[in-house]
Amino acid sequence: MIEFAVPESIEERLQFVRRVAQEHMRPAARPYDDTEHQVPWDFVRVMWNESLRTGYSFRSGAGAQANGSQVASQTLLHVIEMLSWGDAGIYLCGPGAGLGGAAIEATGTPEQKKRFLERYREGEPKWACMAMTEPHCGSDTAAIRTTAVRQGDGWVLNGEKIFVTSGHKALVDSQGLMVVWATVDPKAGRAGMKPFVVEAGTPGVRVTKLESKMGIRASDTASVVLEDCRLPLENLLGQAEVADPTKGFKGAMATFDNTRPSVAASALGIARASLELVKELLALSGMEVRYDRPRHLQPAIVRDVIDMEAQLRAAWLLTLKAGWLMDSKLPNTVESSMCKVKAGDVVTRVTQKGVELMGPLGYSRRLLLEKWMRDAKINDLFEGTGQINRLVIARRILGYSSRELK
Amino acid sequence: MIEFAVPESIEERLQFVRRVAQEHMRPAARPYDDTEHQVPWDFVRVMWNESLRTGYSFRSGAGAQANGSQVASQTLLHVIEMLSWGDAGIYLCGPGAGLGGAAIEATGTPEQKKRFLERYREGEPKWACMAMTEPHCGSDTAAIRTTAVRQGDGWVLNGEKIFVTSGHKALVDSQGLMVVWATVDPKAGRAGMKPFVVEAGTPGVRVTKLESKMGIRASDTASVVLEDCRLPLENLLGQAEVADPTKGFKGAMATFDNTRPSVAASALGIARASLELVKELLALSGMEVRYDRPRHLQPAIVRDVIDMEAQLRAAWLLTLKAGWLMDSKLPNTVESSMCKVKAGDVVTRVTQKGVELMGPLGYSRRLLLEKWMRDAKINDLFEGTGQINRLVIARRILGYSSRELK
Amino acid sequence: MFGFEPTDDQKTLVESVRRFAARELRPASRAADESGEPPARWTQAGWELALLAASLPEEHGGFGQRSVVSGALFCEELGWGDAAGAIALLAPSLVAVPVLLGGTAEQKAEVLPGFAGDDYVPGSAAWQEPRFDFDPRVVHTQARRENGSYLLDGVKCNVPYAAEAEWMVVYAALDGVTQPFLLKKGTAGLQVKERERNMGLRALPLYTVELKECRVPAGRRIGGDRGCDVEPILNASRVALSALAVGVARAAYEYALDYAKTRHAFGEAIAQRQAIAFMLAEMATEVEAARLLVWEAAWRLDEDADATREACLAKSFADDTALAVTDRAVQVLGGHGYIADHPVEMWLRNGRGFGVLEGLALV
Amino acid sequence: MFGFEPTDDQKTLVESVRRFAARELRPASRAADESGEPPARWTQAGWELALLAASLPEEHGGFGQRSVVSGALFCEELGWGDAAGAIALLAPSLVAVPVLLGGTAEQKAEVLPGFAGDDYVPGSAAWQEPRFDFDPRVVHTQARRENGSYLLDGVKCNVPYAAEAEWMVVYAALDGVTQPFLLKKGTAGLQVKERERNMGLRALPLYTVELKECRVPAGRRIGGDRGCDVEPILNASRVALSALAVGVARAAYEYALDYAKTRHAFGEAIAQRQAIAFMLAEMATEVEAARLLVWEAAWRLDEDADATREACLAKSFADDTALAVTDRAVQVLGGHGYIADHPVEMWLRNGRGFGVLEGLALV
Repeated sequence: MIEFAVPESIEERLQFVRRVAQEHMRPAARPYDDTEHQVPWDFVRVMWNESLRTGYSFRSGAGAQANGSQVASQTLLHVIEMLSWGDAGIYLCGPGAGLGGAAIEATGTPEQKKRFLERYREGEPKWACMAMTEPHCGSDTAAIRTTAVRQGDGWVLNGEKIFVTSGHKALVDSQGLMVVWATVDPKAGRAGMKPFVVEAGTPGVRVTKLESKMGIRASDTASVVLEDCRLPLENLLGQAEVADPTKGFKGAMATFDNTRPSVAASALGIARASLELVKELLALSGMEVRYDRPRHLQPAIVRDVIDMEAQLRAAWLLTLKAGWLMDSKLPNTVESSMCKVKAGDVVTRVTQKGVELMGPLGYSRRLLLEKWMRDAKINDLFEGTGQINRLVIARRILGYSSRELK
Repeated sequence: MIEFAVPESIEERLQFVRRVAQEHMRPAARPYDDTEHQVPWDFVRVMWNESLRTGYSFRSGAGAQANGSQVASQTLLHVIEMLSWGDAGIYLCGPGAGLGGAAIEATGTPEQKKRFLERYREGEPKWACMAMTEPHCGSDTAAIRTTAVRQGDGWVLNGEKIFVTSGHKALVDSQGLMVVWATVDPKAGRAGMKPFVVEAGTPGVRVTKLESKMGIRASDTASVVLEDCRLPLENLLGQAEVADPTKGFKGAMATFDNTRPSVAASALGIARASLELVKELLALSGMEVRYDRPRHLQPAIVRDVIDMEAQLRAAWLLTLKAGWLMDSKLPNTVESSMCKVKAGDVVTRVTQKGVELMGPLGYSRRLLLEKWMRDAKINDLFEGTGQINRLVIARRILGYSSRELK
Repeated sequence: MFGFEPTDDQKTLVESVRRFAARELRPASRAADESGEPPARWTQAGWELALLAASLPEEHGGFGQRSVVSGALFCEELGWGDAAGAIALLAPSLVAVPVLLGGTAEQKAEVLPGFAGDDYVPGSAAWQEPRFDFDPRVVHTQARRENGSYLLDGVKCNVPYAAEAEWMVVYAALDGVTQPFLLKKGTAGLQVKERERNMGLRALPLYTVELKECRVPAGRRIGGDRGCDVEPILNASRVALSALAVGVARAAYEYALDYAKTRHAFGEAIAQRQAIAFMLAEMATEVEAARLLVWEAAWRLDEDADATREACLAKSFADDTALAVTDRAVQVLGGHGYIADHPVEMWLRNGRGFGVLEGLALV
Repeated sequence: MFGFEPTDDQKTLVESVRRFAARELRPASRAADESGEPPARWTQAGWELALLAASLPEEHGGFGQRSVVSGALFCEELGWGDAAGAIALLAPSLVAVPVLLGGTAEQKAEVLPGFAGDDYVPGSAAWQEPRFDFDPRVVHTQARRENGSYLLDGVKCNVPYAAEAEWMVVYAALDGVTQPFLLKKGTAGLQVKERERNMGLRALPLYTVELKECRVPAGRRIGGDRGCDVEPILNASRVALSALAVGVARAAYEYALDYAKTRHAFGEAIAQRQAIAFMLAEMATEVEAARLLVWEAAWRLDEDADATREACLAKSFADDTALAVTDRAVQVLGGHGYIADHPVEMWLRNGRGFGVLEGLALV
């Protein structure tokens, strides 16, 4: 059936999240932007405790899935949208298994899931991270140079990873872990790429740098060096399926299908925040947004707001559909990339325009509009740039391989 | 020196052209759109007679060049802009050597120029055309299949050409000619491509179809079949330079450098017509365009007009610069493609928006706005689509060959 | 809950409308555009789909209930087939829907059964006026009371089937508020003027209509003395036209996709170059996005929720999408997109219509 | 005639400014953004270029004549180096240009020589106000006459060098018309409030300024009793800011071009893919187009022709170009565009400034 009612279970979840966004995120947004890389412990503890209390992971939606929820992905998207409406940088500091956990869920054996993920349901706040990108390669994940060599009863990893979101929190600030992609056979390309779990405290792993970023400055983006880092054999994720050489990489791609709508949702939370503030400021000066007037006869600023609302809503519905497909156990690769592309475009446009429309107020750090514009841009860059995701869509709709459409 | 004053010699030339546009083109615009492929003889005779009288070719600017004018290309661009402001479809029916003539100018020997071009300075109105595209290939000119085989003291041509602008006028309605590109060595790719001159009345050449088009419907777009079409040896253009195998193709490309700004100018004449009418209609209803007001506080329709004016002027200045470079004997490949890309985008946007802003008036065939939108679109398609011209720019700014950037 | 899948009944409906669009509308589309007349088959065979009857209650000769979501679904399919044909086929709704939404019991009884029969009977609406700042909520055609009836004065444009229609709904301002009036064929003072000639949708028989002291009995004001709120009618128009726009855009996208895969240049299919491939990816995304906005607005209308914002956003987005996607389709085809051998130039002309039309189709 | 080539003198000027931009502005750009202070070298070494002195007449200590075209040329180079540094270096013109354009002979004699000396002396202008609908022609700061002097009241934002400047030009509405007034450092009632913190241009010392019954002698109204038309000053601002915007856009384009040629992915340089290559082609085109619009507006000003339309169009286009091109540069660099290791994220923050700033630089 075609319907658009927010399910009650989501509304309930959102009540808590909305309160956190208003009380623990918005007031902290500016200070954590000014002082890069501080851990927002207040927010972290609130989220962690609620996670422990309810068994629901605000990073991966894990608890809902376990409870057999029919709307687990859709719930998560709503949660992420609302938290990012609160503050996207602080949202990314949310404790839990996050991206790394998603990879373990997607590719790990039952034993691995238990061994690595149980920590996220007890004790102190912890993070997990995923290390894929290397200095010389961005989206070209097949070019990874970090090596994993079998030595006796373990693996030895060497290499450098960059752009590891929450790397410092996972490896230094908590007893978390990192899922790191390395090649067991540099000549094999993608087929040789495997995911390994590196736990905090493992000798040979070191956070070497935190990037200074344009936005989402509360979030840490780490460089991690692996130097003769020894791991037990069973830290290779999903080693049971090693028979299929492409499995490892496909696992990673499946992870992206899951996470791209999440990035889209985060983007759209920022866009909504921006649009709402612009409308508030307009209302203060007596400018009313009327939807049913001929659009070209409105003041330009009002037509812009209406256009942005349409774009925002369109992107949000695409995102919801990608989540609904996942909840319905239907393939969603195209839809995931579509919502990511659209949300990346929309949040960039909405927040850049939001600053412009509000003139000196928009440009000033007294309001959050300028921060939202800086936060927004990451969403068109990470988890595949807009260009990479267009490529994914194009290949699917055309039925082309990556060789046929480069 | 940096300056932007329209030279007096151009102003003088424009006086005649403006009058023709107002008196002979605008009133005829709708009828010749309604009845496709009629020759607008009134306009043709006026232009032809003036050409004979002044020695100035309104299609190629040839007379001005011969007179040693320092602004021959710039004059031509102004002329084309004004004629297209009158009517782009009728402008394309203008008699004279046109595109075919430009190719002869660019690649012919002095004897060939005399033999083929003298007809455009005497007698009845005549046209010339250029035949490049074939059914299976658009911009991929290296894939041309029309063959020219040396037989005794001549060439024998076989093949089919499409999208020959003014093909019917050049070959059927007048004693004109067609420059046709054929390969003398199908295995040689571009190196084998040569331009030949086919005169009206040559046995073996036949106009087989006139395209029914979205716009510029006064202009004929012909399909031409060559069947064992015998030509004298000396109808191969520029055979003196046959030593350099790439010369022929480079000649064609040089022709494009010359003609792309002309297409841009034509596009911008249409855009100006559209914008002027929109402003007139706005003024009638009392809406004033004020440039010095904050743009977002204007009525949306006024901001659109201002945006369109800025875009139009920008594209026009790019076009003028490409012409100025040519007049200054400086390379202008990048600038030619830049102005073509920009003008193609601008005229598409301005005319599409013009229809929209004027609502039912814009959509109705009572006004010319809808026609201008239809006429406009060709400018983003012929003489290299917007995509092909982006490729040309990109290769140049990156210093890439066509192998490095496909 | 959220849901993005039509019901089984809706799927069946979509299937049959798609078949009709592919078999009847598409093949005759170019010829109709050139001749300026919709072929009789379009409305005859189309009427057998019983799209309108399915949304009228049994007491008025129908066999169902109005579902705007279903309407959005079949409109997309019709638009995919041919926008002019779609509007022609839906013309009876121009009368039936306002009466259904706002009419008195007497008006429903008088008017609706005539549109629930076995044969297509054209209806008409005179809403749009020839001015760039046309606002359907603030029309310039005036209605005034005189001796227990209404006198209408004004000029309307783009009135479909103005001459043939049994009924025409005329929108006029009464005390400054736009109100619909039911006019019977041949009402004195209602003058059908020249046939409209537009850039696109040329198969549609549209006319300029002049109203000069055109007298309408009091009982023919839709909703009777209390009149009727035009907002639901406008929303029905917004959803219908947006869904048609999505259909046109989808048609152009699909055509360009196929063409780009089969057309070769520089040694490979043109779709194998990013410039073309990315255009197609963006077209696909915009079509899907527009469709979801239309669905949401339609769903809200079916839920009796306030839907004006959603319907306006959907229309604005779908209008832009129809233009942008049909324009890109022409671009993908290059010079071939400009000529009548392919339908995309026609779709661009039709697609441009959506940003300028109001009230020309209702669901 | 049309001409698109600077004179030899202008080429020499551009060369030297470009050298300064490359040697002084660029290398210190990131550090200045982070520290919030323009390095002293910027204004010291920059002052040696004598850009302002070259546009002041000899009688007032200068050695030339104002040429807006030359101004546009050097502004582009300065903007290419660093927009904040450019505005800092040009701050003296905020006082000198209005006095030159509209001042009385006495005002010129009093003020101009101070800005023609060997040392950089900051000037300041208080024009912008903290409201989204700020209109430089309709300011909300009020001026009223009292006892042969003027009293100013209002709040200004983004006032450069508010504390240090010897002179500040304050724009206030007198009888509803915006007029510039010359305020000396330390004028009572002129309160310099907190340092502005903006998204970009962070190296610029900008302040909020409050005027409370701030008394200005009658002779300090620029133009004296008859006042002065602010339109030429606004046009000087439009051209200067547009030219700076072009410079920022060009910097971002060039950086992205170089990066795309050296960065490899999927076996080749990323510039070898159409998606990236076409972005670069469009960036190059927009930068060139914006530049030509700026040149034309500048030329018209030098010709004493009406230039408001051209200057407004140039500013609107250049504002958009600065944003679009810097945004695309970040996009070309991908994740690397988002971090401080590369300047493009800073240029995007600076680039966004142009659409929201007025009156912050004059030529």
